[in-house]
Amino acid sequence: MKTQIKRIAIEGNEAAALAFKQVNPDVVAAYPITPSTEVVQKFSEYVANGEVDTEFVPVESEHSAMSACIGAAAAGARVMTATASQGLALMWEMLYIASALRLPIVMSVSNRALSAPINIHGDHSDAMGARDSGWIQIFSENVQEIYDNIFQAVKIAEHPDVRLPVMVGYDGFITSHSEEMIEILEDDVVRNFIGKYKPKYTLLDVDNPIAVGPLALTDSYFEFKVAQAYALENSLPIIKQVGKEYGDLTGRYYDVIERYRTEGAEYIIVAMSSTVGTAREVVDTLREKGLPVGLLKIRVFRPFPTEDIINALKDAKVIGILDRSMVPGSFGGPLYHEITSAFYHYEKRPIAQAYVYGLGGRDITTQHIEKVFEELIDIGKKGKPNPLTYIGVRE
Amino acid sequence: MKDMLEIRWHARAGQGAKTASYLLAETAMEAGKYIQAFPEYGPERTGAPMKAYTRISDKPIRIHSQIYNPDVVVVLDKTLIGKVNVLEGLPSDGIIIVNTTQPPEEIREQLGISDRKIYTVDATGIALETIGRPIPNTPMLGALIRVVPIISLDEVLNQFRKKFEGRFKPEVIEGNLQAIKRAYEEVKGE
Amino acid sequence: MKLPGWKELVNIGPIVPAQTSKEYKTGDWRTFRPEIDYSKCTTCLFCWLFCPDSAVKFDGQKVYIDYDYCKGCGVCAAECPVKAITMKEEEK
Amino acid sequence: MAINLREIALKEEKLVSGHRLCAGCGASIIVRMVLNAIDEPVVVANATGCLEVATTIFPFNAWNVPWIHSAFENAAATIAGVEAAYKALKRKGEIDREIRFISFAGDGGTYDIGLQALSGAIERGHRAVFICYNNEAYMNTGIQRSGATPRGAFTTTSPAGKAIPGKPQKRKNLTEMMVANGAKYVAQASPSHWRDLMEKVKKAVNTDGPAFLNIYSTCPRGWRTPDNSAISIARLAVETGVWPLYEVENGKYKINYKPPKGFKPVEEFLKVQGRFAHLLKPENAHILEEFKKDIEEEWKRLLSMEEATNK
Repeated sequence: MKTQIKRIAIEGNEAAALAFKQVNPDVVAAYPITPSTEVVQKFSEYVANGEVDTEFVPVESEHSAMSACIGAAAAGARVMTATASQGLALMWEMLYIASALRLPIVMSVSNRALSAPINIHGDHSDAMGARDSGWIQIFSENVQEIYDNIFQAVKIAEHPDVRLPVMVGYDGFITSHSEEMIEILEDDVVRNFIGKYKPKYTLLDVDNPIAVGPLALTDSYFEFKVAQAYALENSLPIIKQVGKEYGDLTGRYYDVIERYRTEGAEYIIVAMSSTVGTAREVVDTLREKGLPVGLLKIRVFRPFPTEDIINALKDAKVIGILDRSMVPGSFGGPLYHEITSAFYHYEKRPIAQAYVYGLGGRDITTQHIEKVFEELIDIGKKGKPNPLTYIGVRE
Repeated sequence: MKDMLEIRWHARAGQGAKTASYLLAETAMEAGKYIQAFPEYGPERTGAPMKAYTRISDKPIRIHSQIYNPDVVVVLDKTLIGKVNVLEGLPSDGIIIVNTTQPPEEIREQLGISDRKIYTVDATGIALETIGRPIPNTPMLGALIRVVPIISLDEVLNQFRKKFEGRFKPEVIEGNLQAIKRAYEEVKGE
Repeated sequence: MKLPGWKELVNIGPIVPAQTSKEYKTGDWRTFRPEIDYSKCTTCLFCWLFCPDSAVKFDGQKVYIDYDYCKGCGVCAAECPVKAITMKEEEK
Repeated sequence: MAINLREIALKEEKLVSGHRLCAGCGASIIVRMVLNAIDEPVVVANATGCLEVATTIFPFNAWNVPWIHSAFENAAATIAGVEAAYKALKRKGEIDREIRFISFAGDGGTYDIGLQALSGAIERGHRAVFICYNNEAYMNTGIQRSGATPRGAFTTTSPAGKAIPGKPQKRKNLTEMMVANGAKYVAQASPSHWRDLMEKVKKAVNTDGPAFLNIYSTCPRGWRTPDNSAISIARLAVETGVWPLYEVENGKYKINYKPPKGFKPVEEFLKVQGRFAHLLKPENAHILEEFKKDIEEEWKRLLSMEEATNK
């Protein structure tokens, strides 16, 4: 079923807020932080104007934001929040608790660099700091994807076989403050898609009291963590299924990865979020020139879609993995580590080149990406990769 | 012309360049184009030099880097010339539109260039007369669509009304519409 | 109580139904044992009120000690206004 | 609002046996009193601490009310979230019961690490009762000083050394901070004065807005006192003026206990506790003097506040 298409021009954060509004969650507990502030701001307007039924809790910190989300979700409410950077870092403790308590909280994250030095611009350091927190992590290439991913996040999070929190990331300022055209859905279409939330348990069922978050000692902590890890891993097919259902509804299909012109590609760049769009331009240009280049977009970083990625890259000669965050003291970014580890047991694997780029919002241009492809071609000839390479940094 | 029109707006924070860049994008979208608009963000406050960008295309816009080689530069505040390199990356056939009472020839002299097309309009004067406040963004938008006819004057006027109806008082909206129209008519090229 | 394996926990987080602690008998923590002299007891219920372990019970007529859980702290004896409770050493 | 123990004692226990708090713990006595005083169903949020750890060791749960623990510093924010969910779901007609919300935190989770979340929750006006069971140190981690530890007291991070005999600073006046923070009902209570405590709980849950209770909670292990002393020491704290019982309702102060014959000498309170043993030595007489001065000043302040707000 295709619904009537309505197009609007909207900034990334406002698109997130609009999606929140259409979800009409029971509780939003949030604290403003650049470059995510407009999500909370815009949502407060919806609350003030009576356009949502949400109980909005304007907390005094991000730590309390996630704490209140946890309390509300454990009470059986549909819960959403938004943050970025230092805010996500301040939530760190609670992120682990939200996922371990199996609470389907949905959070938009306008990805931003971490201090110090303080910087308000886009990179993935915040999200990568939270990569082991047990949340599902989805990254959005553009404003349309922010909007689309939030609805899917709600459906994925609340799926009875998942029941895990989801963070929807997008690049701070680059996407959060960029006005683009998106297609939006009618409210009832959204509500039909996400359905009514049926919590498995609730603190408000006072006739059947439960304790949420007991102490688990050496005899049981391990079992809880393995169960949680399994649930996260197991969410991968559900994320795909929801992406397909969303595609059937809107014509915009989503998978955990996206291959862009990888057929016959010998040189492939792997990237996430807004850089993917810029890279598409370069791939098109180089393909026109007859160069066998392609692009792999990682949309879902957690759970890590290992098999999908291997299948997409195994026939390439050289891959360039672009990380917008660093792992200081190591030899590549997080994406590089995971992809190269994933290939460890495969005889047939591409040469992998590690790149770190765009920290603190440093722009990445088509020229940068063209240069990466040139290097990948060189590496192919050489037969071995260069050391970790920083793109666009002054020496 | 290439597939995509890229515009850079120069102004001081508070002069409405972001609004103008968005309004242009939104109007173009209504006219069936693909769009992208974004300001350059920093910690600067009111009065600081700032930039905003607009991309307009017949095809989906996928690129997310900043604009380095704009087709058009719009300068909302003439006093920025000499302090900010408004010509940066503007190719030899590029267009520059300046808010000033001076004729284009004088601006050319000041910029010290022989190529590129130069247009001027007294956007601040128009704004003062029509809106009653020295906000040059909407008249500059009027001048821009005259110089680069990507969208029609009527489309801009309609979009302005649509965007701000209910948010601004009717006389403010009317003033802005007048400002757009007057700048559209009064912009001068060499 | 049998502890679950991880497969049993895949669809449920760390959640426990109410009152399961009753299966954990804390009575063996006790070295002194409170005994009630009913000839003195006025059923004022202070022993019930002040018991940290909910181990003093009231059946509507009289109070009694649930030795499955009483840890032998002696608060009940200390607070009994008529000294009807005495603490006696447990014989092991 | 009469409290009838016979009626209450026949009701179902809300904190049942089998928890693993120390023998003679003051905290569980307080929790029982609090929950027994409330007629409506309640949901409890619990900060990390002795109470939390010892009552819910998986798969055992001593609570007979819905209960949540998430972390140390955020019981107030957590219960705020629960209360927000309740309001939203009630508005949407998903729930029609009257439910009350309580957070329990120790003095660490209230005076110190939990202060920000508590202050925020009270400022936002959540309808919940925020309770501090105050045993005047971080007992769960092994008796470290907190902002609630009284002057001169021994803790493992304010040991009674030769150079510095116990904690040099007086405790912060959190109860007053909560008044200033705008809690609609604020009270100090002690389980020794159980009727007063239970009446305060009833007032607190019936307050249409945030309420704060600071309840004195003996810790036999941390205070170096006998296992049977939880109530008797709390009583001494009240009778010596160490822990004044008072409440602040709509800005009006009311002192709930004024000793008819004046306060007992504070030495009676100190001498039964190992944590204060060094204060009674001649070389520490100056600290004892300061300890007494702290008490006198607070009492004078309360009397003047009572007078000023009841004119």
